[in-house]
Amino acid sequence: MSKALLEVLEPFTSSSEESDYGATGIHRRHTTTLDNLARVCEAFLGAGYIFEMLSCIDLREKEEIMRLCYTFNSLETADRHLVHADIAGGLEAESFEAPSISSLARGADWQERETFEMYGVTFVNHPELERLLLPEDADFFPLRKDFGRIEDAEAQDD
Amino acid sequence: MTNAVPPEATPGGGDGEVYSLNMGPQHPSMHGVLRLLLDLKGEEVVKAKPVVGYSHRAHEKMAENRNTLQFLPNTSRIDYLSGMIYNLGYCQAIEKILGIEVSERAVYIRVIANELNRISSHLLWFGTFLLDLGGITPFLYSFDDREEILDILDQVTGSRLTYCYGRFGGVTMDVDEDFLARTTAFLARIRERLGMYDDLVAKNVILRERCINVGVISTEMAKSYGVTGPSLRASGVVYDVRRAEPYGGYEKFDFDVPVLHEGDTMARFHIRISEIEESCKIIEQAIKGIPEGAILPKKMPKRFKIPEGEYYFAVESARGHFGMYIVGDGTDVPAKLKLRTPSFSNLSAMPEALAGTMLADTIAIVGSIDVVMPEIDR
Amino acid sequence: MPETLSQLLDDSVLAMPIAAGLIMGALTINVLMLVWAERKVSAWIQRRMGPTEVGPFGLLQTLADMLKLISKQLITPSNVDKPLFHLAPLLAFAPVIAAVALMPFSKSLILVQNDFGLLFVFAFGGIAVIAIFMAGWGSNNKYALLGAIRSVAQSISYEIPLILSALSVVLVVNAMGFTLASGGSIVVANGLDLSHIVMAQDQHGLWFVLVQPIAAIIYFISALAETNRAPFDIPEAESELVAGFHTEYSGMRFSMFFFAEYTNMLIVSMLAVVLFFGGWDGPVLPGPLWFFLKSYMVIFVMMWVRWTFPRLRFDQLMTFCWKVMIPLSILNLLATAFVVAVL
Amino acid sequence: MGKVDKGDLGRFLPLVDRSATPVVDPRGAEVAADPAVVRLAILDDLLNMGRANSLWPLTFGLACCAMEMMAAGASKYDLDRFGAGVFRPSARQADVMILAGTISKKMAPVIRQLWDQMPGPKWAIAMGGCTIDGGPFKYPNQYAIVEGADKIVPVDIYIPGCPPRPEALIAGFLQLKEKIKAGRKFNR
Repeated sequence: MSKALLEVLEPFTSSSEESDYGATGIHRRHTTTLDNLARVCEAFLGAGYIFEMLSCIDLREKEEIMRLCYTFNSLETADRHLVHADIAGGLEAESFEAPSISSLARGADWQERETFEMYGVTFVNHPELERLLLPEDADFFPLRKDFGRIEDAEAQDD
Repeated sequence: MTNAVPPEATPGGGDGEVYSLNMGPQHPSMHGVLRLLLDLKGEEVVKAKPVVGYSHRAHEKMAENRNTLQFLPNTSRIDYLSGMIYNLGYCQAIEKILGIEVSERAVYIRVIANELNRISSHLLWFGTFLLDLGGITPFLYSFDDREEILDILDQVTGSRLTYCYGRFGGVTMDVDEDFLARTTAFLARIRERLGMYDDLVAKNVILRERCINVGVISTEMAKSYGVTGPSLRASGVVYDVRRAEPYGGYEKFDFDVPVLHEGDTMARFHIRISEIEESCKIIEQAIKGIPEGAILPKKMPKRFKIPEGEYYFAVESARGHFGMYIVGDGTDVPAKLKLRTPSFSNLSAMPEALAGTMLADTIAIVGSIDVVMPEIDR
Repeated sequence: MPETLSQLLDDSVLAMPIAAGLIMGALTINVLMLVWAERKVSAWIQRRMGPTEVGPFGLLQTLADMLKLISKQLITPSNVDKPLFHLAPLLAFAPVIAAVALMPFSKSLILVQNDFGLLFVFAFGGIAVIAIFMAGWGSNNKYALLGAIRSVAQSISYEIPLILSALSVVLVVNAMGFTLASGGSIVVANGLDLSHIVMAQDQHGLWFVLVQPIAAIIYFISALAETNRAPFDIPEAESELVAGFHTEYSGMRFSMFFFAEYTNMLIVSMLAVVLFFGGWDGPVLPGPLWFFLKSYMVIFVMMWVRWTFPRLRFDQLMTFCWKVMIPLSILNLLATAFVVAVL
Repeated sequence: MGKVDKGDLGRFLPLVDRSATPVVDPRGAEVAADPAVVRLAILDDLLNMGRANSLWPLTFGLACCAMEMMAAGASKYDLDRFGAGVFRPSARQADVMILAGTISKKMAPVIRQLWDQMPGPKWAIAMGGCTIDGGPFKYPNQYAIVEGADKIVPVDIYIPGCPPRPEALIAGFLQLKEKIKAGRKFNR
């Protein structure tokens, strides 16, 4: 982790803390806003990091947010950075929007499509945001926490 | 699905020269259920669009509904060709989170099992890749060798393909002298056969014509798409999770990370063949150094509760960087398990790599990056 | 009542159906055996057993396959061009039978004696291309069409070196001449007559593979391409085009293509034997036996090649034909003509 | 054959339209006395022998089981011994559909279409737990897979296992052979 990168990141992140690599596999965690996401991504890619993974956590029930999690890693020395960006919205929220970074890291293209179909997060300016894994006529977001609860299914079976 | 033409693939724009071709999901060289929508101009590919999801099995949702132990058998079915690596990788991730110590003997057994699995995966790739190029016999030869590995692993794990050999803290069954002797014998056999493969296949004029300078993935492109594994190493980047973030005792072993800079199909071919050799080297060292001892800790917790927090652990599968992003909430059911699978990223680079190639090359290129569909669809 | 086969064949009314029936029967058995042989040869190359369960050594395996294919449902997809779709298998099937009738199995056993047999064999070979294109076009399937387009381009291109290499043999035959057994006079040989080609080799005790080695190699490679065999099997390239031009064909129609393919193999092998390996010429054993023995040896080599090599790409195939095979065969023809003229 | 409704997979069941082509059993009680029918029955047996010994599978793998299917076709197990080693890539030329692997809801209409493309008489082998009832991927509220191949195509042989070993697949083929030779009529 170079100091220069941290300095570049500093204005765009609201928090940045070390993480125990041995136990978590992550070197550093950052929190940013949706507006600054592209800048953060640019900073990492500019420093020679690659975009590794995009995921999402459904925290609508507890914290009224949908949390996007990006990891960036260096191919030369292992240096994994986890970046959080929260989208506000509770259980009743109709849409979740986030900026697309697929123009910066082309690998994000499919991962954003997957997040879109699994969580219903719309990525603005994505070249072709359509369903990836599910049938084209699927109308649900399977990885949202309120979809397909086992308790619901068992209740139905009874 | 031989004659189904999807409505969205009908050529537009009034350019009568471009027509569309639907390949898959049932097509002999689509490695299962990949579907490619190709816009062709004669035999030249103008645009390629992969359609995936035909073997989506909701692994990630299942992980949120099952506890850590219940999810264990799922892992080897995500990528059935390197099931051992996935299975043991998942075990290692949970062990690191919970701080469970793995005995030295189990570590060595895991390394042997991992590398045998990697060799078998590469052998299968070798066979199917040549099948894609029209050579049928190499496929059966490589399966012959692969069967040896499956037999050896069958002996200790009880299964041929979808292993569930790992347990949190070790492995289920101990290996015996017979296993080690058979593995040693296999190493001698595969080294001899690799020479033959090289003579018969890599030096074949037709194969060289078909592979050299075909489907070049540049270093920049590979990095941008997050391509990993042999495909990345064929594009000139030294990146191997076993070396970059040593896990499961790999730091103890001496092996090279083969790298080529051409980035073409032939380079990917050679990288995999040299990786088989490197795996042989690792197994040899592991057999030599395997200590006596227990394979599982004496006392184990009944439930494996994941403390609150976020974790990311990666292993090097036969196809590249397999990452598990786990979010714990204090219970033994993870709040989130994201599987970052290598073929997913590797395949996402295909539209760019395929544009402008010939139809026959399309098959060769998709074959050369070694996709396993359930791993992409999860 | 005529006693012998030749007497039967002299009867102009009976000759046609009997000859056709004989050839059909023989060819069917031949195809059954060839498919069995192909599976056994491939099994041998691939360290397998091949068919073993049906009959001794699995000999009846292909008979079972045939029975099944006969009784299979004949599907005509709804969007096909029906006349073309139905006619194509027959058109692929018929000329190969006609071509076999021209072959000189021995000095006397020639079903149809023709002064221009060689030309006729090539002409019948040319019809197969039309059949394949009809099948591909009529199927209304893109894989079939692609296969047909490839096949037409390939067949037409490789016919040129094929015929040029045969022509150099014709030149040699014309120059050499041979003595007729009865008269003892040297006759001017007709190189286009298949039996003359063999007689010339027979009498001079010289197989033309030694006189024309380059032509023999060119002929063999072009023959592989003509019969759509690996490494030139791109019209039905399984890993690319599913099944190529016969993707939409099922049951008996499919087996007609199969029949045509394997009989084509036999024809090009027989022609190779006639042109380069001395036809029926051989010690001890009777002529026809030698003829078939040699033909099956050539077929064996073709199978061997198929199960050994990967497939070429389409453009490489065409480049190879137009930039290597055709110039080489023209040079060979010119050199032969020069030598013949000077001597 | 009926039109496949992609949305509701539960409706696949009645798609096996048994009313379309009525079959008259040549050895049925009232016609068995006719000598011509008896002769036909011998022919029928002969054809069934041919069909039983020449089962060409469709080159079609869905997931893990496909690897074992390939292994069964490879040198060590060699399905070709039983005449079942000719994997045909085109559905038009195949006799057996080996459903090897999990059937996702996205794949189900495709499988149905392939099945309809195959010429009769045709058979289906459900290989592995997923094609029997969803196997390891069956859990309450599973949204992605079809739990059982028999919801899409009529299955003749079920082979349990995850995945079944190649020997099991061969055993399945032998069972199917017996089934065909027994002369049962399959109305497809």
